[in-house]
Amino acid sequence: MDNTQPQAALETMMLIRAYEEHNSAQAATHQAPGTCTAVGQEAAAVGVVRALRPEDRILTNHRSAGHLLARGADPKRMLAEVLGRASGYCKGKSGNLHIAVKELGVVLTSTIVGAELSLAPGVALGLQQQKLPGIVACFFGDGAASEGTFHESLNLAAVWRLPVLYICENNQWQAFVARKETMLIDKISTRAAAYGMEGHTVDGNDVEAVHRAAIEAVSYVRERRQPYLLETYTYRTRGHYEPDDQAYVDAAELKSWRDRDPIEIEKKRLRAAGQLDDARLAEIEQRISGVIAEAVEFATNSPFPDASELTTDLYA
Amino acid sequence: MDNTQPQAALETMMLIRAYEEHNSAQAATHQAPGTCTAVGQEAAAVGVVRALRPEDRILTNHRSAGHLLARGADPKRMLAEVLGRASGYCKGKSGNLHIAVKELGVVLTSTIVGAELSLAPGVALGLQQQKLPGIVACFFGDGAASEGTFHESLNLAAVWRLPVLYICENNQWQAFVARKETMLIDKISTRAAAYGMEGHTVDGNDVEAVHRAAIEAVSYVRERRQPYLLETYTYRTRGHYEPDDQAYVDAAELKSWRDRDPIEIEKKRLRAAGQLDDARLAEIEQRISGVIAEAVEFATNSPFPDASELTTDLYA
Amino acid sequence: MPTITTAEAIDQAIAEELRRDQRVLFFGEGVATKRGHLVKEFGADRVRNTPMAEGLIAGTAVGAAAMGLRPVIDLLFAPFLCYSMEELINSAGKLRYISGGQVSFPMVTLALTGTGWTTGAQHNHNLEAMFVHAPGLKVVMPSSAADFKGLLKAAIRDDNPVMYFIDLGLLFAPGEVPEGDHIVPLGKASVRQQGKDVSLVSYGKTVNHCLAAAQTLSESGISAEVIDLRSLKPLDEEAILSSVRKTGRAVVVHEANLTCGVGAEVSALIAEKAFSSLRGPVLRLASPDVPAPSSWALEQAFVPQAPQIAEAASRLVKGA
Amino acid sequence: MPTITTAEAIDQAIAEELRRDQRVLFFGEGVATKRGHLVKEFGADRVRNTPMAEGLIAGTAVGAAAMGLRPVIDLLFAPFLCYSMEELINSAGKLRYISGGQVSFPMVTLALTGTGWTTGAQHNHNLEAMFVHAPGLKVVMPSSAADFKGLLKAAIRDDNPVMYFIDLGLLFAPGEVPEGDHIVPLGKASVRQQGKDVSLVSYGKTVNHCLAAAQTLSESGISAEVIDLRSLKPLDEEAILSSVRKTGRAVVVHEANLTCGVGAEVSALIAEKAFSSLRGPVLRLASPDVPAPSSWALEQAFVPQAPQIAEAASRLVKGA
Ligand SMILES: Cc1ncc(C[n+]2csc(CCOP(=O)(O)OP(=O)(O)O)c2C)c(N)n1
Ligand SMILES: Cc1ncc(C[n+]2csc(CCOP(=O)(O)OP(=O)(O)O)c2C)c(N)n1
Ligand SMILES: [Mg+2]
Ligand SMILES: [Mg+2]
Repeated sequence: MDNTQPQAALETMMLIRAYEEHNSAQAATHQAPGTCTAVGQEAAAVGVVRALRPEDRILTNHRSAGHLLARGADPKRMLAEVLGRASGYCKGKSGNLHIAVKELGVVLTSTIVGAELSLAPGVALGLQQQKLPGIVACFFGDGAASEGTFHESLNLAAVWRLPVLYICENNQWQAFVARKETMLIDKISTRAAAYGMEGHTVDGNDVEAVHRAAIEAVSYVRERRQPYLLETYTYRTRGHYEPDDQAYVDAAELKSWRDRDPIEIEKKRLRAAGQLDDARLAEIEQRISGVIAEAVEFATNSPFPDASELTTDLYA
Repeated sequence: MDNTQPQAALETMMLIRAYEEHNSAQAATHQAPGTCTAVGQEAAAVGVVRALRPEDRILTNHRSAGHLLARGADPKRMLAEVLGRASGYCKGKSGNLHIAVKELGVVLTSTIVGAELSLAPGVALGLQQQKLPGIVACFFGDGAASEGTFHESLNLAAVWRLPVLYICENNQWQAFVARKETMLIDKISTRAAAYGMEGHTVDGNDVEAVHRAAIEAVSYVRERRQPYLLETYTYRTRGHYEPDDQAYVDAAELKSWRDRDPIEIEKKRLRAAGQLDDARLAEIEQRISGVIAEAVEFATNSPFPDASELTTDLYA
Repeated sequence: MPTITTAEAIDQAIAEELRRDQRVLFFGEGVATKRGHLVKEFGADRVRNTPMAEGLIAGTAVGAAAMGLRPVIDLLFAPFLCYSMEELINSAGKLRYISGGQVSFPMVTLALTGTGWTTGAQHNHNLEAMFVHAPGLKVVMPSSAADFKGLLKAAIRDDNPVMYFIDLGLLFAPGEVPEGDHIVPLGKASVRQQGKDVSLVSYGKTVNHCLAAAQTLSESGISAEVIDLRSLKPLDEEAILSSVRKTGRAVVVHEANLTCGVGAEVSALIAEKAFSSLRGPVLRLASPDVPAPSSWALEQAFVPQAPQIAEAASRLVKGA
Repeated sequence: MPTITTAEAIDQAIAEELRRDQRVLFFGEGVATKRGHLVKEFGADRVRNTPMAEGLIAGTAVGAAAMGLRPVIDLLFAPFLCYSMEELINSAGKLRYISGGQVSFPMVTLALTGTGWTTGAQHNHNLEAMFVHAPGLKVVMPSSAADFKGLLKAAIRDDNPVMYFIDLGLLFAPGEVPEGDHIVPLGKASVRQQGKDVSLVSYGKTVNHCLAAAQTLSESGISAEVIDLRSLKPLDEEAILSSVRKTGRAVVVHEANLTCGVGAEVSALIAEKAFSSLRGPVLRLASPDVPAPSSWALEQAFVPQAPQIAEAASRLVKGA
């Protein structure tokens, strides 16, 4: 996949979708452990990650597949991790909830909501003190924005002028709780002012808009060496965790957001610009099926870790 | 002391000052355990507490003497607590750092910075659910405003419409750290907006200005049953903890604030208004010396708790 | 007696106590969404969703309890309790004592933990011993549907902060639960099986592993007594000691990490107070001192299983 | 050997390690103010004040450690660690394991605790056992100036997260400290006094109480061995067991609350692995399961003192 082509972002979004739908289907029939998907949020992940450089670090969380795949993680080793196999990125010790891939700069992944926020300033301090290039992209949800660590993190990053790009993926849900139940404000980026920080909200379902905003935000952080809060306003169109019947979701609201599916928006735009046609799409789809099939093949044929692995990787 | 007289606020401030200076002197010669004083901040305490009603609840912290005395706590039992005597408000189990006086509505006192913030919404929920009158006045420092629990507390109080008056005593110090080292903003009240809450900053060294602002804020919370953030902008003119040589304090800054001593400001105003003269002042001073002497007498003659008290008051 | 699952037992207990006592209220992340029937019956002010803020959820319970309410909070998975330690340990556990008894904190904190769902170490961490060590709290961790119900009702009626741990491996396990106002007092262990050669002392899902081990042992002529602690604080010292005084041997079993776990306390208790009855060392079986792994294969290896328990007990009885 | 206080030993250790290794940095609330000489020598970017945010201070150390720095953080008083449990337990303790060994966390967390300053339960809470129980961490709690220095230097050089507890009652106690690069390895106990009739096992200030008790005991012809654990995790099992195998008797002493304290672990270890050498029950002396009171009178009653230790040991030796 050539990252510079206009179709590359679309293809990555479609890969993420396919990967997550595979996992969802498996979970529905209890052939795989449940996972948290970010279906409907692909533009938010892809638009930002594509704006980063190899030397940048990424912190993500329980809903990480989009960030990982956009960063170029290998679906084979991701799926192997989901299935608890020794060939997974974390040797099966993580499972799907906290996959770290240090070689890609995805250096620490925690499933404790807010932990990415608590860790980001330290990672950025590591860059700052050692005069390393790069910035830290810290992805977190609207739920995490209510945790105390959000406050502590943004404040310290502001005071210490740490190069952290905070990306709040405001997907309107916090597991089974609607965001509106948890705060009086609508845009989380308005909280940046409390720390003397700048912030901005972008339509998270438009991958090109996200990408443009991310490029600006990234260069702000990279050049000024100070933090910035970017909010991608989007929607989680599947449940919190697979399987989830979404009985608690307002049907009209869900429909209105499904109608703004980021993949469909981008397809339409590329078609209108003459950069996509049925043949090209079929080609992409076929490539993606191949990748998924290969990942499934690899993961399901990988062995489970040996019981002796139980006590390894504890101390350095 | 007649609470409605214009001199009452002054007298309370002077009592607080005398009480704290007594404790400081004792600590300097190691005749008593060290305490945290709020010398220079008396107006902030007195102006707010005088705006409360008996049915209101107060949450305070390690720097509580001003709040307690303004609320009418007995200096005898306060001092006995400081000295670890059985006759103290908490039977000597607290010592000076977390004196609670339930009968005065000072229902929970914690010396963990931020704990007053974590407890306030629950106390207010107790009022709300049981349809009790009153509001919760939650006193905390500028340091506490950096703790995550500040964020969690204000957000919940806003969302659940809890009757909490948050009073941030911005005294420019957080133990040995200057406030400016810990945040880029100057006024903590600006953080209210992050929660869809209203906030306001008042000159914390002018007891009448504080009182007026507090009356407004209290009635806002009382009538609308929703929280409000009031910041009293002031200065801690003694050290963090007695004894403390304040070697780390900028001398010019300290002097500029000592020149705005809240007690002197109020004395001058009352004199100008013809409500205070030397005779009246001498009378007040004499009354206060009597109160302190009586407290010292009571406390130092009180027995220590019996060793059998070690294991009481654990479970209800 | 009707047979219901642990999940149902918990739900019944909460509903019954909400019904019985106006002061009871229930909140947490998703509580109102997931238990719509409780919102319907008791109203949105008594059954509430919260923002994501575990520290404040606990702090709010402490504050509300001080005002005479009886909050039950759901903090979801035990590792999330790490965000609430200040409020639980420094406030709920200490402020009554510090204030010289002026306040009390009738509140219950629910948390899931344990192997079974391959969720990994940030959803599965049996850290109950930390709360047992902290002063001023009570801690329960039942293993049968009846005890889940009865202990939760007792916890809600208790005037002190109670930590209520739910072994998620037992959540859908069925069990018979007495009808009516079924209460199991805090601080009482249960002798799940009588025996005379060795005492297997445990709590949570490993009680079942002990029962299975006892079965195996009985086939080779060893009579094992199985003690389910149920309450970890207060600990039923008498039940433990009288069992060991009878059998002279003890194997202490739990899923929590070995070092400084509740098993250490039980073993130390025996070594001090039943020493003269002991006919062999006090053995402990627990998970090794590592975080809980996710992979099913490792997750199973993490927990003491029945064969290991039987083997240890039989070694002990044979004096090998 | 020069005689310095614990406070000086700690300061020296930090200064020496900052000097030796560029990757070491030191931050916390007031650290830069209180240690201006370190700021002067090492610069404001390596010795920093922080906002009040204990959780984030710890999280920042974890993140920085993952990037190859070696942060030392001062969280002031141990109860404040309750704000940092998420970062210390779920991140520092688990993320190496969870990630399959991709990262490591060379970091040291300092915290004061213990009786002596009548500060009460929110400044004085010996909760070291919680960190001993949590997987992935190391825990030390020295009792002599030399060990304070040597263990802190070793902790800073260790590639894992180390909790370093300072008994505030010892902060101004003088002690001889070897000159030069004095290192005390983690995980090694120290036999502070040889003896043959009974082992007194302790750590922190109660080591001194044990030494005083040993003196009293020697006057009545009882020879007590005093073991200072120093490291609580890893625990020096061999040192404990070989002492008890020799003396046949153990009294375990600490200031932390009794239940599920480190003493429970030590006692359980002995009851399992030195059982056949035991000539009497394993005794524990610890504070009762209450928060630490403030009043001097109660604070002293809270801690096991030398006479109680001597009395327990002598009772044990006499088999009464
Ligand atoms: C501290 C903590 N509390 C609760 C959970 C359970 N949980 C997992 S994801 C989630 C919702 C998170 O919402 P948000 O931050 O908006 O992220 P999203 O899942 O929507 O991407 C919850 C409650 C958790 N993992 N960690
Ligand atoms: C959680 C916590 N961290 C640190 C301390 C130590 N400490 C006590 S008061 C204080 C400064 C508090 O500053 P601020 O909130 O501004 O209140 P002030 O003392 O200025 O009134 C500190 C650091 C504490 N008591 N609790
Ligand atoms: Mg969300
Ligand atoms: Mg302050």
